[in-house]
Amino acid sequence: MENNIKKIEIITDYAYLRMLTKLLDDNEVSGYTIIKDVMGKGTRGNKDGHGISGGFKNCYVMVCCSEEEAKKVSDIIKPLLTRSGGMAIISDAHWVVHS
Amino acid sequence: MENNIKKIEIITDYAYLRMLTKLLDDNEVSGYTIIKDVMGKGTRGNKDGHGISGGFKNCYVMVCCSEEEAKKVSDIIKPLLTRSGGMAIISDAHWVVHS
Amino acid sequence: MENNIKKIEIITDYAYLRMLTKLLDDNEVSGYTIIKDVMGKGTRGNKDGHGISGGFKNCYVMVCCSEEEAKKVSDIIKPLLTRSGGMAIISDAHWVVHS
Amino acid sequence: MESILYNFFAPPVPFFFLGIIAILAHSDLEIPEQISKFISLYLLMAIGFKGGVELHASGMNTQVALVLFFAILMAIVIPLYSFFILKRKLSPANAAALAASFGSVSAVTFITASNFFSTSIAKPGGEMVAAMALMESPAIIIGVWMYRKYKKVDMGTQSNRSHSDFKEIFKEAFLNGSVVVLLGSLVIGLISNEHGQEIMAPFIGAIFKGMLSFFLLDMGIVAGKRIKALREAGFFVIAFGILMPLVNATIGFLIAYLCNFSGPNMFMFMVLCASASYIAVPAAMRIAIPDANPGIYVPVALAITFPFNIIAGLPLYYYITELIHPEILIQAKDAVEAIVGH
Amino acid sequence: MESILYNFFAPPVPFFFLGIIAILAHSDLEIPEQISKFISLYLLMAIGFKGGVELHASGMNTQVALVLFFAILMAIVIPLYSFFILKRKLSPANAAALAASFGSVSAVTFITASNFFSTSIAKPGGEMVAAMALMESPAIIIGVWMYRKYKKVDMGTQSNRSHSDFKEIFKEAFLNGSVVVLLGSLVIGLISNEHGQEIMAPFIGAIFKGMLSFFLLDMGIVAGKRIKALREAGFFVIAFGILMPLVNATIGFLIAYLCNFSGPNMFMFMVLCASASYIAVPAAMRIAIPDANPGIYVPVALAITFPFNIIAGLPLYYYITELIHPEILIQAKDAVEAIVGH
Amino acid sequence: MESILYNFFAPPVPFFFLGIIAILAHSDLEIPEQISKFISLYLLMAIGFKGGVELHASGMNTQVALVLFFAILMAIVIPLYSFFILKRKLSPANAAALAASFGSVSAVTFITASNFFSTSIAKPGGEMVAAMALMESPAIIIGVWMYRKYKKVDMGTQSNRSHSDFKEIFKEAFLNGSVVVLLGSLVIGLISNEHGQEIMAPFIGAIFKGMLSFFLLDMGIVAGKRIKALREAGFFVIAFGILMPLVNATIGFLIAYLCNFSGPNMFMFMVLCASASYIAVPAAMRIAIPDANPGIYVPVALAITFPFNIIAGLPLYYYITELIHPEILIQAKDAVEAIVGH
Ligand SMILES: Nc1ncnc2c1ncn2[C@@H]1O[C@H](COP(=O)(O)O)[C@@H](O)[C@H]1O
Ligand SMILES: Nc1ncnc2c1ncn2[C@@H]1O[C@H](COP(=O)(O)O)[C@@H](O)[C@H]1O
Ligand SMILES: Nc1ncnc2c1ncn2[C@@H]1O[C@H](COP(=O)(O)O)[C@@H](O)[C@H]1O
Ligand code: NA
Ligand code: NA
Ligand code: NA
Repeated sequence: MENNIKKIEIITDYAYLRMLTKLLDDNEVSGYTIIKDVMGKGTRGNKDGHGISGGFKNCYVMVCCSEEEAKKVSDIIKPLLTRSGGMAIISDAHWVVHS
Repeated sequence: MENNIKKIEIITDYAYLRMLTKLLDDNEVSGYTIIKDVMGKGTRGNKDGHGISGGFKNCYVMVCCSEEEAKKVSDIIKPLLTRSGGMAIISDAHWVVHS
Repeated sequence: MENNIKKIEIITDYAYLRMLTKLLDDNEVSGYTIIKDVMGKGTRGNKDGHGISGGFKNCYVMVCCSEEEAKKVSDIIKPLLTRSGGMAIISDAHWVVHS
Repeated sequence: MESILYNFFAPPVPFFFLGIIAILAHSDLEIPEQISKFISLYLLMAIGFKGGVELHASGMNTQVALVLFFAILMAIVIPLYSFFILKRKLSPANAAALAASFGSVSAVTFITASNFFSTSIAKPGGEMVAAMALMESPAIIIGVWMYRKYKKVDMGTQSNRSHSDFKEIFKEAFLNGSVVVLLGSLVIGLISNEHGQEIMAPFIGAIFKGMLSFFLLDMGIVAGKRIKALREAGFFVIAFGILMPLVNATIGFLIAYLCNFSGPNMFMFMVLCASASYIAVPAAMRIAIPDANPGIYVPVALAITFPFNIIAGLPLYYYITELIHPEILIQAKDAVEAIVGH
Repeated sequence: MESILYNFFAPPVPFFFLGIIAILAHSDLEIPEQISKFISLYLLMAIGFKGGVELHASGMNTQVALVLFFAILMAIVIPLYSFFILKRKLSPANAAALAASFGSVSAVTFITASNFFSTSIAKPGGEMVAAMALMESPAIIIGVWMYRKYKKVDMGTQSNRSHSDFKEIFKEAFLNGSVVVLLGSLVIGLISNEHGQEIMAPFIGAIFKGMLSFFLLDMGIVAGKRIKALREAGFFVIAFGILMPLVNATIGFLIAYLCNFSGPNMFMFMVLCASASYIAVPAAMRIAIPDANPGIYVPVALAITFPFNIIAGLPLYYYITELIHPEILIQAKDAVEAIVGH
Repeated sequence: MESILYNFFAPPVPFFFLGIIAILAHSDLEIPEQISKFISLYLLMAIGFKGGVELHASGMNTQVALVLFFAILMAIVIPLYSFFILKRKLSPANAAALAASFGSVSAVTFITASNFFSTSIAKPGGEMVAAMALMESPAIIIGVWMYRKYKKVDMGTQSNRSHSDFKEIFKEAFLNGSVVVLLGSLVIGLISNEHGQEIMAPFIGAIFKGMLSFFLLDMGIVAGKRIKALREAGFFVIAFGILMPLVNATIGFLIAYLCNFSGPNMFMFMVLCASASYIAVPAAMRIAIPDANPGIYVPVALAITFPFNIIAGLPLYYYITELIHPEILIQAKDAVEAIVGH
C-alpha cells in the first residue's frame, strides 16, 4: 500500500462549522468530509446535542491529505480551535481509492 | 508531531449509549465524542436504523487519550460490550489541538 | 495489543450506499458500520447535504478486518468507487473487543 | 361484514400495504427515522390525551375498575403462559422476550381499531386507553423474571449484578419514553378543563388519521424489511405469531363477556389482548435480556402479528363483538348515514 | 391579470423568495433534511390521494384517456428533442441528464399551480395528477438510452455491465420513493370510499398550504445555495432553462387546444410540460449516468426553471389559458366573492 | 384568578412539566433534534404571519409606533443595566452573554402568553409580534460591545481581528435563522391579501396549540437536563434569573401604563421585557463571545427564567394588567361563555 497520507480529524462546536469550512476552502484544501450531528464531552462540558439552544452540539470534519498539506491544515485550524474549543488529531493512513 | 495518543472507537447498540457514557463519566474519562445515528452489520445481524422498534441502531463513541488511560478505558468497556455486542478498536494518533 | 487489523473507510455518494452494502454482503464481509448523514467536498463539488434533490449527500462506511480481507474489500470497492466518486482510505488498528 | 370492508378500502390501512409492497419491490422509499419517532410520539400524545378526557367524562365506576383490573391481569398472565409454550422450542432468552411482546400491547393496532368507531355513536371509553397504558409495562417485568429463573448459564457472573439490574429493568419498563408520553398525556387529558380540550381538538383530531396513515406507511416499510428475517425465526414462531393473538383475544372476549363490558370496550379489550408490542418491549429487552435475538422477537410482532391483526384479527374480533352487541353495528350505520346524508 | 397578482402576494409563493433572500444574505437558516423529506412525502401523498379521489369521481372517459396518452407522449418526446439541442454544447452525459429533467415533472410546480384554482369552482381533474405520476419516469429511461447511444468512451468496460444496469435503471425510474408514494396514494385515493375521503380531508386539505409554504421556504434555501453553481453551468444552459419551459408549454398548449382539454386541465398540462424535475430525476441520474454533473442539472432545474415558472411561467400560462377559456377567470372571481362575501 | 388557573390545567403548559418530570425520573424520552427545529421554525412562521396580518389590519398608528419604539429601547437598556449588575460577580464574558439573553426575548414565552387571549375578544395587536422581532437582535450587539469594553485580556491579538468580527456579529444578530423566519413571515403576513390569510389559517391556527404542546414537552426535557448545570452557575445567577424578570416586567409595566397601551398589549409588553432568550442569543454568543460559558447562560434562561415566567410570571403580569384594565378579564369570560355556550 503506497500513497501514505495523513488523516486530520477535527471536532468542534457546531456553530463554528461554517467558519471552519470557509477556512479550508479559502486555503484551497482539496477535500474534506463533514458529519453534522456529533455530541460529546470535553473540558467545555456536555454537548448533549439539543439543537435549538445552540452551543450544545459539535461537528466533525475529516481531511485526508499529504503530510505537507497536513501541516498547513494544522496551522490554519489552530487559531480557530483555540477560540471555539474542541480538538483535532492526526493519524496515518493510505489511499485505497482517490480521484 | 509529539503528543502520541491512542484513539479508541466503540460501536455498540444504541440502547446502551446511556450506560456507556455513564461508565466513562464515572471513571472520569476526560473527553469523548458521540455519533448517534449509526447503522451497520455484524454478528448480531443488520442494524438498519429504524428507530421505533429498538435494537436496530448503533451508536459510535470515540475516546482520545494517553496510552495508560486507553488501557483503563479498554478494561471498563469490555464487560459492557460483551453484554451489549458491538466492537471496539484502538489505533495511534497525535494531538493537533487539545485544550 | 495483539490482533492487528486494518480499518477501511469509504466515503461516497449516498445514492450508492445500497449498492456498496450489497457488494459487501455478496462478498461475505463479516461486519461494517454505516453513517448515513455525511457531507463534504471533493473533486465532484460540494455535498452540502440537501436530501431532496439527490446527489448532494455522502455516506460513510467503515470495515474493520484482517489484512487479507482488507485486500479483498479494496478490490471489490474500487470499480464501484470509480463509477460513483468518493474516496477510500486504509489504516492500522487493533481489536479491543470483537465478537 | 360491510362495515368491515368499509374500513379496508379507506385510509389509513391501505398505506400499510403500500409500504410493504414498496419494499418487496425493492423501492428505495424510506421515512426518515426522526419523523417516525415524531409521529409515534404524536400518536401516543393524541390517544393519551383523548383517553384522559374521556376518562374524566366517565369518571371512576365499576366498569372502569373492572377493565383496568383485568387489563393488568392479562398483562401478567399472557406472558406467563406464552413463555412456557415458547420455551419448548426457543432458548429462555428468546422465549422470555417474545412472551413479553405478546403480554404488552401495540398502540398502533389499538389506534387502528379505534377507527372502526370513528363514525359511530358508540365509542370505547377512555378507560381503554388507560388499560393500554397499564398493559405496556408489566409483561416486561414478567419476561425478565422468567428469563432469570430459567436460564442456566453463567449464574456466577450474573448473580452479583442482578440487583442493580433490576432497578435498570424497572426503569426500562416504566420510564420508557413511549410509556411516559402515553401516561403523561392521559393524566394531562384527565386534569384538563374544557378549554384545554378545545385547544387540542384540531391537533389530536383532524390530522390524526393522516398522521396514522403516514405512520402505517412506515410500519409497512419496516415490516417489509423484517419479513426477510422471518426465515431465521422458523415455522414454530410464525405459527405462534398467528395463533397466539387468537387465543389471547378469546380469553379477552370471555372476560369482557362475563364482566359485561360494553360492545366497543369488548372489541378494544380483545384487540389489546391480541396485539403484541414492537416498540416499548424491544427497547426494554435490548437492555434487560441482551441474549435474546431482536431478529426473532421484532419480526414476529411487527411482520406477523401486526399485519395479521390488521387484516384478519380486527374484522374477526369486530364480527364476534357484533354477535353479542349487535347495537354497535347499527349505531355505526346510523352514524354513517347521518354523516353521509341519506 | 389581477387573479395572477392575487396568487403572488399570498402564501405559499412568497416563502420561496424568503428562502432565497435568506441565503443570499448569508443567513444560517436551514430546514432540517429529514423535515424536507417528510414534507416532500406528505405533499406527494396528499396530491396523489386527492387526485385518486377525483379520478374516481370522474371515471375513465375520453378526456382522461387523451390527457394520459399525451402526458406519456410528451414525457418521451421532450427529452428526445432536448437532448439533441443540449448535445451541441454539452457532453452526452450532461445533455442526457438535463434532457431527462425537462422531460420529467416538478411536483411542487404542479402543486403551486393548483393554487390558482383553490377558490375556484373550475378545477383540474384527477387525471392531471395521474398524468403527473405517469410523466415522472419515462424521461429517465429516454435520457439513459440517449446517453448510452451517444457517449463514445469506454465502450468496452461498459458493455459487459449494461444489461444488469438496465434493470437498475428501471428500478431507479419506476421505484423511486417519490414515484411510489405518488402512484400508491393515487391508487389508494381511487379505491377509497367516502369514509376514507372524509378521514383524510383535514390532513391533506387544511394544513396542505402551510406545509407547502414551509417546503417552498426550503426550496428557496436550496435554490439560493445552488445559484452559485450556475456560473459553472454557463450561459447556454441558463438560457435553455428559461426558453425550454416556454417551448414545452407551447407544445402542451397546442395539444390541449386541439384535444379540447378543459380550461384548468389546459393550464395544468402546460405546467407539467414546462416544469423540470429536481427530485426524482437527479436521484436516478446519480446512479444511471454518474458521469453527468449534478452541479449542472440540479441548479438549472431548481434555481432557474423552477423560479422562472413560479414567477413568470405560471402567470403566463394562466393568461394564455384565459384567452381560450375565459370562464376559468370568471369562475375564480365568483368563487372568491362567494367566499369573501360580497 | 380563575382565568389564570384556567390556563394552567390545560395544554400546552402541563406538557412542559411532563418533560421536566420525565427527565428528573431518568426516562429516556427525547424529541428528535430535527423535530425540535421544525416545530420551532413552524411556531416562528405562524406567529410572524399572524402578527403581520394583524399589523396590516391595524395599520401604522401612534400606539404601534410607541410600542415599537419602547421595545427597541428596552432591548438596548435591559442588557446595559443587567451587565453592570452581573459584572459584580461574573466575568465580563459571562456577564455580557447573560445580559444579552435578558435583553432579548423568548418567543415561546410570548406564544404561551398569547394563550391567555385565545378565547378572548381583546387580543394583543400585531405590533407586539413586530416588537418581539425587533427585540431579538439589539441585545446581542450591546452584549458584545460591553464585553469588548470590559474584558482586559489579550487586547493585542483581539484588536487586529475586531473589525472583521463585528461584521460577523451583526450577521449572527440579524441573520440568525429564527430572526429571519420571524421577520420574513411578518412581512409576508403584512403584504398578504385575504386569500393568503385564509390559506394559512388552518396551518397556523388549528394545529398551533398542539405543536406548541409538543414543543413545550421538548422544552421541559431540555430544561430538565440543564437543571443539573445550575449548580455550576451558583446562587447569584439563579437569583438573578428570578428577580430580573420582575424588575424588567415592572419597567415594562410603567412604560405601558404611561403610554396608555391597551390591556393585552400591556401584558404582552411585560412578558417581552421579562423573558430571556435561549435560542437566538446563545447561538450568537457561541461565536461572538466564545469565552462565555453556555453552561451558565443557557440554563439560567431556560431552566430558571422560562419556567419562572410560565409558572409565576405570566399569572402575575396578567393579574397586574387586570388591575389597570379590568376589561380584559371580563371579555375573556364573555368569550368563554360565548364559546362554551352558557
Ligand atoms: N479526549 C477526547 N476524546 C474524544 N473527543 C473529545 C475529547 N476531548 C474533547 N472531545 C470532543 O471535543 C468536543 C469539545 O471539546 P472541549 O472543547 O474540550 O469541550 C467535546 O464535546 C468532544 O466531542
Ligand atoms: N468488522 C466490523 N467492521 C466494522 N464495524 C463492525 C464490524 N463488526 C461489527 N461492527 C459494528 O458493530 C455493530 C454490532 O456488531 P455485532 O455485535 O457483531 O452485531 C454492527 O452493527 C456494526 O455496526
Ligand atoms: N481529501 C479528502 N479528505 C476527506 N474527504 C474527502 C477528500 N476527498 C473527498 N472526500 C469526500 O469524498 C466525497 C466525494 O469526493 P469526490 O468524489 O472527490 O467529490 C466528498 O464529498 C468528501 O466527503
Ligand atoms: Na397483548
Ligand atoms: Na416537463
Ligand atoms: Na427580555
